[in-house]
Amino acid sequence: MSGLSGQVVVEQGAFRLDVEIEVAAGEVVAVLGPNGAGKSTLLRAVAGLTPMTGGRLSLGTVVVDHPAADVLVAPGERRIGLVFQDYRLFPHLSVLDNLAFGLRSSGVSKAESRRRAGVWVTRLGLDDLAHRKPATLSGGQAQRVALGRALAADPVAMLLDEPLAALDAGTRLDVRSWLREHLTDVGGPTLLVTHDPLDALVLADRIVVLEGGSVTQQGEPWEVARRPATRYVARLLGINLLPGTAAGGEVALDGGGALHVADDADHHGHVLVAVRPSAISLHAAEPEGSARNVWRGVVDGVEPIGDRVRVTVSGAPTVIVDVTPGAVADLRLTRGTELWLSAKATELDVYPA
Amino acid sequence: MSGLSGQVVVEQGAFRLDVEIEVAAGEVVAVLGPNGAGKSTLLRAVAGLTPMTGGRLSLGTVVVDHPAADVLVAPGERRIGLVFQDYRLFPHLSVLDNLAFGLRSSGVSKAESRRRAGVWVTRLGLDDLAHRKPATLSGGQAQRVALGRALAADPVAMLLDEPLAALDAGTRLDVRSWLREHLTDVGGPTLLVTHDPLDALVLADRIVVLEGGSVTQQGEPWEVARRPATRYVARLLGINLLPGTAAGGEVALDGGGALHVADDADHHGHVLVAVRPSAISLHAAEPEGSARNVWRGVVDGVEPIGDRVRVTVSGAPTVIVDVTPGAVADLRLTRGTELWLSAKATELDVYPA
Amino acid sequence: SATAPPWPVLVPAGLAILFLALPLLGLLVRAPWSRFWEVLTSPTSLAALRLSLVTGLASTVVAVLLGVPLAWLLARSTVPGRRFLRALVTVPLVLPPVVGGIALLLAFGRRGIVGQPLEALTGITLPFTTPGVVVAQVFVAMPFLVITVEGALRGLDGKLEEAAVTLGASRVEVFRRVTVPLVAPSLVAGAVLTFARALGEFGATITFAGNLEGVTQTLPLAVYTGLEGDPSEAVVLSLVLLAVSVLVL
Amino acid sequence: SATAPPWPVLVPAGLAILFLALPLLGLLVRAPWSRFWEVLTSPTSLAALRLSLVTGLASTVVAVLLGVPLAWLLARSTVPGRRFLRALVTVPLVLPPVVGGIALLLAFGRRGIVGQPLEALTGITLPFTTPGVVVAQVFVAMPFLVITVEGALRGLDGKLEEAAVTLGASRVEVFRRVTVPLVAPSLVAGAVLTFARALGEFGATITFAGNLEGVTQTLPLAVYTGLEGDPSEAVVLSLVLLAVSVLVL
Repeated sequence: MSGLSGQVVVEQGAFRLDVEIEVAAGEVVAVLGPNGAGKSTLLRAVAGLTPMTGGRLSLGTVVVDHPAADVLVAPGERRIGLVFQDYRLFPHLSVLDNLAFGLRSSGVSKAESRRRAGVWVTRLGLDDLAHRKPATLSGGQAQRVALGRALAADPVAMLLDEPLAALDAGTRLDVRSWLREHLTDVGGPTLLVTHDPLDALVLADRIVVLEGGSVTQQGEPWEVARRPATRYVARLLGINLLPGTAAGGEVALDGGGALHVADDADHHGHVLVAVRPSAISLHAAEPEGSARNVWRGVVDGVEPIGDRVRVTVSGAPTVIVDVTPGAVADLRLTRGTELWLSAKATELDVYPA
Repeated sequence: MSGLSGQVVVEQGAFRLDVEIEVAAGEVVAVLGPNGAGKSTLLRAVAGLTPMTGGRLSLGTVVVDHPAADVLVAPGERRIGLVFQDYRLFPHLSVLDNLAFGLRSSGVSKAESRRRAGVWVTRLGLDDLAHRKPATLSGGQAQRVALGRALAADPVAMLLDEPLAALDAGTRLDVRSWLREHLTDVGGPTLLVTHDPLDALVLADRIVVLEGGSVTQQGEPWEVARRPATRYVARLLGINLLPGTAAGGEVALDGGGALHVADDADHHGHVLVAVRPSAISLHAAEPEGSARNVWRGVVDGVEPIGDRVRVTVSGAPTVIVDVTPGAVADLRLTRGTELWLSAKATELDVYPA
Repeated sequence: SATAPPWPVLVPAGLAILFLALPLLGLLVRAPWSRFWEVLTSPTSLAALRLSLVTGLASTVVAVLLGVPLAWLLARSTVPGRRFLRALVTVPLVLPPVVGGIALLLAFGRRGIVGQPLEALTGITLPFTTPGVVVAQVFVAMPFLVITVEGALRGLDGKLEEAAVTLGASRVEVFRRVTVPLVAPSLVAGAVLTFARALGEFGATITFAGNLEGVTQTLPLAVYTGLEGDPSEAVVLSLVLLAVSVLVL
Repeated sequence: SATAPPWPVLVPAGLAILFLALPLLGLLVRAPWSRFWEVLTSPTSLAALRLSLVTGLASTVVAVLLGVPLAWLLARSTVPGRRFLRALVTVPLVLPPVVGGIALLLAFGRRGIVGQPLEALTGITLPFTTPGVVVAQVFVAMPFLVITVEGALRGLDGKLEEAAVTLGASRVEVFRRVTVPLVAPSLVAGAVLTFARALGEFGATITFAGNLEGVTQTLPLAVYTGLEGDPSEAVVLSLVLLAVSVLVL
């Protein structure tokens, strides 16, 4: 098995997708991005469902799409397994026959393809479901069958299009663990499209962030999680990202205000400052203490996030702050409440933009 | 204006609602509870839409429902304003005529009721909407009109049935602030039913927790938020609540395991220990340090909650822990991961059960 | 999924379109446009137009008076056997109208299970009379009204009425100021549908009420009769009915 | 919102129920049950039964052959004027069948815009022939098939076909192993509806094809004719048609 590599260019009206992609055999790359970033278009282009308008894409040593040279391998001949968000199981076929569909299509006899599909049924732990129709499956079961169907066709690469998006929270958890276990069954490159950062963090070896048709950040999961490069990633991870200019232990923020930073490293020029919302404190009066960064603000929004309450506070800088429900009750936080904010210099993460 | 008081008993099949209720004039009481706890039944009983099967309810000095004495005042004669979750605006009437509906029903002439409704339109800041039909309003606008319609009928008490539940997150914020401002226009008692703790924390003077037809906790918002008395409230606020038996600075937990507590107060007998999920740390190896409570666990679930990731860890005790996405990537947290937990004794809140 | 259709689809689909379009085109092309007004105002045509209008309106009124309470019963009450009643209402929709006519004869004909005692007691007979036309039309068209209004009443589900009650409105006020205005659009739609179906009624009418000019010869019957007498009359009256159909669409 | 209905609702609703139920009851009570088999196997009845069966099946086959491609065109392609085409398909649903018959005469009759050249070129005429009965039935009943199948094709929306392609299936395999099995249930339902509507067809048939025993006298026409000759025949054949209607429900 060998990797997936090349440059994918798709132009659709005013939208232009232009992505350099490189996925090694056995590697799982997550493509993370907002709706409309071109994630699905990228996947469809790799699968061959949407022809590329430029660039050149290779699967191993075979060029599968190269508009300039008029090369375009049909989707059915690429042997790329595709797992759809909405499962797309064949409702008139049993689970076993769904798994056998790919083999049947490649000319294997009915009996033999069923036998081989049966091996996959066992390997994926779907034995109890083998003779059921898709309509009787739960979402989680259906998505596992859908992955099995793609795997049973013996693909050279796997593409997963938001495989967990249609599942409820509890099921998502199960299927994510299951996926983590069985994505290793794919010998070839795997591309996983998602807008859920947790999918990317847990399942991928590498994360590619796609925004507006272009890659805006890529790296290993921990790297992306700690040091978001764009506003989108920061918001997705719920981190305050403040761009500014560093000089002499202080960062003058582009949006107004300044922050003392304690980093030993000497930062100069354009930097990004990442601050976790729980690293900022709120006070009814001006706080006295060790925090070196203190500023005033006005509450703009209050929303519950699990056991915390997320408060948006306008000021210089404007930040989101996570507090306990008790603090909401004490400070009677609602839109328009005026208060003080503080953040320790040691809680700020500073890195070059 | 005077208060709402009495005992509300409604039996519906196997379900029995039995609640002592006491709301002073001008006071806002939030009834917080899970689906099926009887919140809406309580509201409908107070409004007179569902007759009580027992107890006795007074509105000021008037007894409005007393089955034993065969007293039942019809809903239309109680002059209680009701705001429904689904707005229930009259689609064939303009906003102004919706607001005038209650006055018209009490015999005020068309012109005069419109004039008086116009006063409310201005007071509630709905001038731009006065001549529009409900179908053209957004959810937030509709709910503001619904409150206005109830207020314009000059009610002696107000009941709000999950007034924010049908709104999207952004709108909920606006309407919540707006409600906080205008609930003061109600001179009489106000009862607010909700399953969103934030509504209760921000809008209410007092919170009543209703579970399975009975009151399980009541108190001021900060009190309920800090020291949940039941598993439901704790889960709602995302706090670990561990019941146990205290003796000599240690609590033997009912569910297995024990915790050192640092509280100066000498606890004895049955107690509850509240631990915030962010007060617990996860470690790949046994931690060395100041935390006095250290135990082993296995990851059972991983879910994103805003900027944090909520990890359920089975052990003694089983707890939920909030960590950063970075930690998820570092520890490669997924179902089945074995790890160590630690919690400082000072982070535990202990109080009598 | 939108693709240019291949010829094995295009050819039969084109034939189907031609087959459905040509008759309507024929009606428009072969109509005696120059004599249109003259034919339309001939005594036979006028009698049929007048009779169709009168019976159609009468049928609609009867269908509203009987059908709205039935719709209410189906939508709002807990009467036993509602499933059976709903099936009963839909039978006339799928029953061939001629069979409906026979059934009406066996019930309300001079020897019918109701018609016989009716005539014996009051001397009233329905078949081959103008009221008989109305009976046939109501039987065939009322289900449209019942089903439309029932749907509207179900959609109403009592929540707005409840809101009105909490605002102090009495039962009568709730009905007058909330229920009626809300159901009105569906009632009108159902009545229009009923009127259109009554206007087009042929099989049940000719079977139960016969084809007597000025008494039971409604527009469709006049069209059928016109074929043997004055074909241009049939075409002109057909156009009138086509226009009504297209308007209802 | 479920309450016991007051009498101003119960009385008219009860009348409506009686009015709809009595005719069906009359049909069942007055049927000559003792002579049922004898009447059903009389030459006239048998001829009508056989003719209805043959023309009904033929109409269904024609409707499927022409209607499925049309449904495909409406559901899947980007042909201009699709809204107009869809309206064209629904017109026969609301058009009085007698008017449909007149329109068919003006198109396919001996002097029709297509029928005249057709006879001149090939000597073939349609009116008053058994194929003419099929033409009338197809015109009236095909829309049911088109609308049912179009709905199914829209529901299909190409996603499953796309999944099959990524699994390596060829265009022919996708059609045979995915598209056809998925549309089959709706196609059967549409065909049953079409067959039932064709069986009950009266107005268009009597207008376009006339009422010739053994040639164009289908069941509903035999019921109508039986009224003047042998009423028990009309009742027996009506019961056959009622049974078909109830089965389709």
